[in-house]
Amino acid sequence: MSKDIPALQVEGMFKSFGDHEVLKGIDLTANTGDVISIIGSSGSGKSTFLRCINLLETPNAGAVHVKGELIRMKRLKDGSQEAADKKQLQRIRTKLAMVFQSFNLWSHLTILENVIEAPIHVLGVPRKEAIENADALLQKVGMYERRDYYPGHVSGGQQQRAAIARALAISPDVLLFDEPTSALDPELVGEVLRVMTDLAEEGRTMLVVTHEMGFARGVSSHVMYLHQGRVEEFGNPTEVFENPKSERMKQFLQRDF
Amino acid sequence: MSKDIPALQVEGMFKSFGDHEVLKGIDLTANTGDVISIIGSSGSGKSTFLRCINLLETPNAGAVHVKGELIRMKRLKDGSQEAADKKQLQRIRTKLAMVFQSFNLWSHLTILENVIEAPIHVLGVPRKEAIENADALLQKVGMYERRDYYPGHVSGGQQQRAAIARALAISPDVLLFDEPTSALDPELVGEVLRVMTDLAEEGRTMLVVTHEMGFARGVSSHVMYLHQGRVEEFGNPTEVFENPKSERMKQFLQRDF
Amino acid sequence: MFEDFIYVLGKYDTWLWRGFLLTIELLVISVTLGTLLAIPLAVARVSKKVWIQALPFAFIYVFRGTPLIGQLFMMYYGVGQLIANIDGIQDHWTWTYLRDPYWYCLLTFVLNTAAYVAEIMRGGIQNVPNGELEAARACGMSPWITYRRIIFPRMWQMIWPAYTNDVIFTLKATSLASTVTMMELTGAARKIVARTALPYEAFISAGVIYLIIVYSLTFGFKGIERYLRRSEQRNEPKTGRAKAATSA
Amino acid sequence: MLDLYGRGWQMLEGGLVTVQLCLTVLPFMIVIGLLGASAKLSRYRTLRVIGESYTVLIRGIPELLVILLIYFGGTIAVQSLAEAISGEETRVDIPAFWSGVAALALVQGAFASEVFRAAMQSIPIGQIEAATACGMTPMQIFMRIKLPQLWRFALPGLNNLFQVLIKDTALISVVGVEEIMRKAAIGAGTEKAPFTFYLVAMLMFLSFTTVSLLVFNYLEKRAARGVARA
Amino acid sequence: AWEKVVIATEGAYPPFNMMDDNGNLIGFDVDFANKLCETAKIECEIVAQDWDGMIPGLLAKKYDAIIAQMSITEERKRSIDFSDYYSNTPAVFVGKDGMSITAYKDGEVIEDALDGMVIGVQRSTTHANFLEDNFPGIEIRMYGTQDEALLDLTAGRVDATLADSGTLDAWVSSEEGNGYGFVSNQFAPSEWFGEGAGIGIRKEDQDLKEIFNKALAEMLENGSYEELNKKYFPAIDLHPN
Ligand SMILES: Nc1ncnc2c1ncn2[C@@H]1O[C@H](COP(=O)(O)OP(=O)(O)OP(=O)(O)O)[C@@H](O)[C@H]1O
Ligand SMILES: Nc1ncnc2c1ncn2[C@@H]1O[C@H](COP(=O)(O)OP(=O)(O)OP(=O)(O)O)[C@@H](O)[C@H]1O
Ligand SMILES: [Mg+2]
Ligand SMILES: [Mg+2]
Repeated sequence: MSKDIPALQVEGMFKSFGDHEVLKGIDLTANTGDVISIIGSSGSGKSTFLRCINLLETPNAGAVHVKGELIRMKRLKDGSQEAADKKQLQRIRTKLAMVFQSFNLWSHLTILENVIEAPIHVLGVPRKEAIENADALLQKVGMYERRDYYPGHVSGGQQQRAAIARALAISPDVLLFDEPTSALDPELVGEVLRVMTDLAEEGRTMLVVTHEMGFARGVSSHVMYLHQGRVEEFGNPTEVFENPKSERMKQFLQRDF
Repeated sequence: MSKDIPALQVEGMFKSFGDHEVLKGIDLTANTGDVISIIGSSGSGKSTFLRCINLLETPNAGAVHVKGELIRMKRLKDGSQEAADKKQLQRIRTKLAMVFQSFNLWSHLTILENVIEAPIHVLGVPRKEAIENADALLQKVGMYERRDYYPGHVSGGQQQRAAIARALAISPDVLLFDEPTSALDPELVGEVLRVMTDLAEEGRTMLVVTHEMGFARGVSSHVMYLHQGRVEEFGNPTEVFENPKSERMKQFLQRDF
Repeated sequence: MFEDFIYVLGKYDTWLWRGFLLTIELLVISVTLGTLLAIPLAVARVSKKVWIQALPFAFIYVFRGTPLIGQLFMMYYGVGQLIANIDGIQDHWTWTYLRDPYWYCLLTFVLNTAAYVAEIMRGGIQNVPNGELEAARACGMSPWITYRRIIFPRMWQMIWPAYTNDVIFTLKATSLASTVTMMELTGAARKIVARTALPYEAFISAGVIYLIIVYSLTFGFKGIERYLRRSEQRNEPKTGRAKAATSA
Repeated sequence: MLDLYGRGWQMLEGGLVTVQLCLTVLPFMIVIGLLGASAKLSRYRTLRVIGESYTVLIRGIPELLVILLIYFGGTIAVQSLAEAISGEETRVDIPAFWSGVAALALVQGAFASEVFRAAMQSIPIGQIEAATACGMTPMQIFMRIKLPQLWRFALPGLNNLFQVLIKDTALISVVGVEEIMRKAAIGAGTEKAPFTFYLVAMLMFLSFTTVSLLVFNYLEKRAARGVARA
Repeated sequence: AWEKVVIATEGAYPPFNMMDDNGNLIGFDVDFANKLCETAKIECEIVAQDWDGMIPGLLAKKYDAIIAQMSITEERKRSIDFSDYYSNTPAVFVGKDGMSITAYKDGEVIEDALDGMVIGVQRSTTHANFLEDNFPGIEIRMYGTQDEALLDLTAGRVDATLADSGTLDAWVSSEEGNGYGFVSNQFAPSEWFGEGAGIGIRKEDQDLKEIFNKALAEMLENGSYEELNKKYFPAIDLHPN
């Protein structure tokens, strides 16, 4: 894998909601195979950062490159930004799969149908091939037996594993996780973390917003600590956790664990 | 006050819901001024007992005397009972005021209107007199300032105090309380218990279903422990709490506190 | 009285039958076309852009705020008369259609149904959980695919009971066609009454037929509702698909 | 055109009749609705069956058909009833207006009974028990506790029904009551200007439904005042 | 027993019965009814009633008699009774000048005479029955009143209308009927059109029938009927024997 073209590169990202400036210039480079944990206290802008990467929120300024390709933006008359090319955006979004805190499985489709939905209708994969691929993924996350259940009929942990399979099904270059375990009962967290650890070991490029310090410390290649919309610390987990440079990071680590 | 005519006398009360026998023959005599706490684990029939006294539930068998007057019952063809004389029942109910767990204030009336409703429309007290009396009662429970608020606009503890004023407004011989504090936040419990303690000290006759062992122990003149529809212990609080005769009562006291 | 029933049903059964067929025809066409028209209306109605939602809003407001019988008269006598007054129109080949009350009736029912259904659909669309929409966007679905694959199926699931009511409303509304010379079920009954002076017999016969239609519809639609809501029911899933998929 | 060929007043008169119809039907609709709801919630099976059949029947049959049935058949029914009671020949003339009122009240009453039934079931059972426990009679409980609260729960449903009622009055034109629709038809026929007259009629209806919507929204807000947190 | 009789007419079938600008009932039927009552020495009140509800209204005792050009037919006799006929005008088609229809000739119905045409007719009249029973294939539009049918005739939405010659004659010669005329022969087979128009009454009121029949005979006798006939229809004999 060439380290020359980063899987994901974010430059100078700013985002405000009304007067409230949430992201104040964030840069990040994720090379292929990197697993970057994003930590920070509530309201520090972690979710917003992730959602600005695939443009679920439109950043006020900043550039996002996926595999070297810039998401083209245009500036509107009222000063806000917008994706310049909807087609390009949709294509790039298939390279940036997202796993949500609340799973957001489509409740009218079975687990299997959830997984094959985007491959068939967005990527145009033939149905048969999509199902084969989906079965393999469901096997991997341990949901094969439940493939014909509706999301409403399985547990939260199982829903989240299905959501991960759904994200993987479009063969994304980067996986974005937004607190994938925090809507789960403590006993269900383990099964999802296990799947994520497997993915990390496979060499997937991942950005993970998480409160699970165990995961951040043990699995990720880098840790990014956000505070009030700025990157306060960035580095490998051992460094960051054992020798935090910033005063705030120290407090954060003390407070929560 | 003559001890000869008990304020309330219950004899041999039975009650089943379908196959499920909830009360299995309960006797109780409450003399004027008695404060009887009824305790017992959930499902033991405490609420049912209270509700059978003023016939919110119709007992299958048993007699209730209020101030020596028997509530006349008649047996229907299908074997169930019914009050024989609706007028008598309504009259006696005004002597047995009830305070509910969930307050049950009438939400379309202000606090003051709630308190004067029954005196005016059931007892036929002139409006002016009813209001004077109500003001005094609201003063006593500390709700005078809130008399023109609607129930939806005051806190739970305040609602319960208003409900107590409403119960007192019909000058009942006996007050029935069904877990009056258990729908309240811990911080609000105190204010209601204080009002109840005042009433006990005034010499009111009260039956109180409660989980507040502090109240049962400190305030009541007798404690009745119900278990599976039977009276397992009855006596003065010191005896009952310090030297429970029944094995189950011992377990009950251990389990909960 | 009983004799009179037999008389009415025996002599005028074909009138009632033809009325029944016309009622069903009006119902099916109105509901089908009305629903198709409602879809773009509802989509426009949920738009964030004021100028896109203004027109559908006005359309829905007017059609829901005025009586159907008035809409019908307006269309048949009002618009119809305006068209009839166009020079030379009566010699044009389209005149065969333009003079026929059937089309005015149908158009009115379609527009009316569209307005009511669009309003129901608006509610359904707005109730699709936002998370599911974000999930669709996040995996690169275009708005069109999102509507087709996610929003509409979910919407149908949610609006079906209200939609059923509306179909029955439309069925009952078709009875107004009799006021502009169309002899559907109510029209047939009115004709029988005028001819025989037996109002109970004729109207009750028609009423019973309406009840039969309504309850067949309700029954059928309940079945579809169960199917639509299969993902919410608390029972084990069918295994049919599982087999099909493994053997593939 | 503004004075509608001199028939502007006629249209206004029609508007007045429409308003009269609505306001006359309203109390009947409410009473029938309350009775229907009480029947449906009754302890007695017979009453429940009657209540249910009534709504089921009325809701499955087109309003127009009910109106025609009452208009054509109702007089005969009332006539025979009157004769049966008095035992001699009597003439009971039901004017079209009143048979219209009867038909609409019967139809809307069926829908109202659904609204009221749901509303009655929404009143917290505890409040009823509290009233029972302080010795109120069932009648007092109904009048003093249930009824005043019923409005709050029933208003949104009644709002809907009243909209429908306004529109349904137009159907009464079919039996010759001179409300807006009928006046417009007469105007349209005599002046040969159907488009103008029907357009005016529709605008009048639209303004009525709009006003009723505003009034009911206001009432709903008011009714909720004791409940919502300040 | 009959001191006061309430009589219904339609008020939308000129010149037999119609409304003047103030909403008063006028026309041949109205004058006839008044004269009849005068002759019979009973008090009368005349009310307007939609055609559709004419017979049900009589049965419901909203009024006691119908004088509205209602034909005496077997089917109507199932529910009500009639006096002797008091007028009899044949049926005729009216359409654009220059058109020609032969639907009934020499006691025979010409079945294909109306093919491809749209005919307007007043709902639940003998004319409607005639069309429905004999021309099942054609398009018949049924209107609540004859006025409406004529309106749609001038709007070109129907090709012709069938009604009795009395009312159509009046319309054709009015300003509105400009460019339209009788386009067929006049015909009145009693199988469909009965024995002419009679006064409708309830079956049980045979005494009233007697009174009317006697008064009618007297009017025919003393010339007051003819006077009325001349006033409204100088060219037509309403009561051919
Ligand atoms: N759509 C929005 N409109 C307005 N403000 C918003 C919006 N979304 C987020 N914010 C604000 O932006 C700030 C950052 O939110 P964000 O969700 O990114 O925080 P977070 O780091 O993910 O916190 P948490 O750990 O609680 O999820 C918060 O103050 C939040 O209130
Ligand atoms: N209306 C009813 N129908 C059927 N069963 C009932 C009814 N009311 C109470 N029960 C049953 O009777 C039993 C006693 O209920 P009751 O409410 O008297 O218990 P309790 O001692 O008040 O309990 P808790 O402390 O939970 O309030 C329970 O098993 C309950 O399920
Ligand atoms: Mg977040
Ligand atoms: Mg209890």
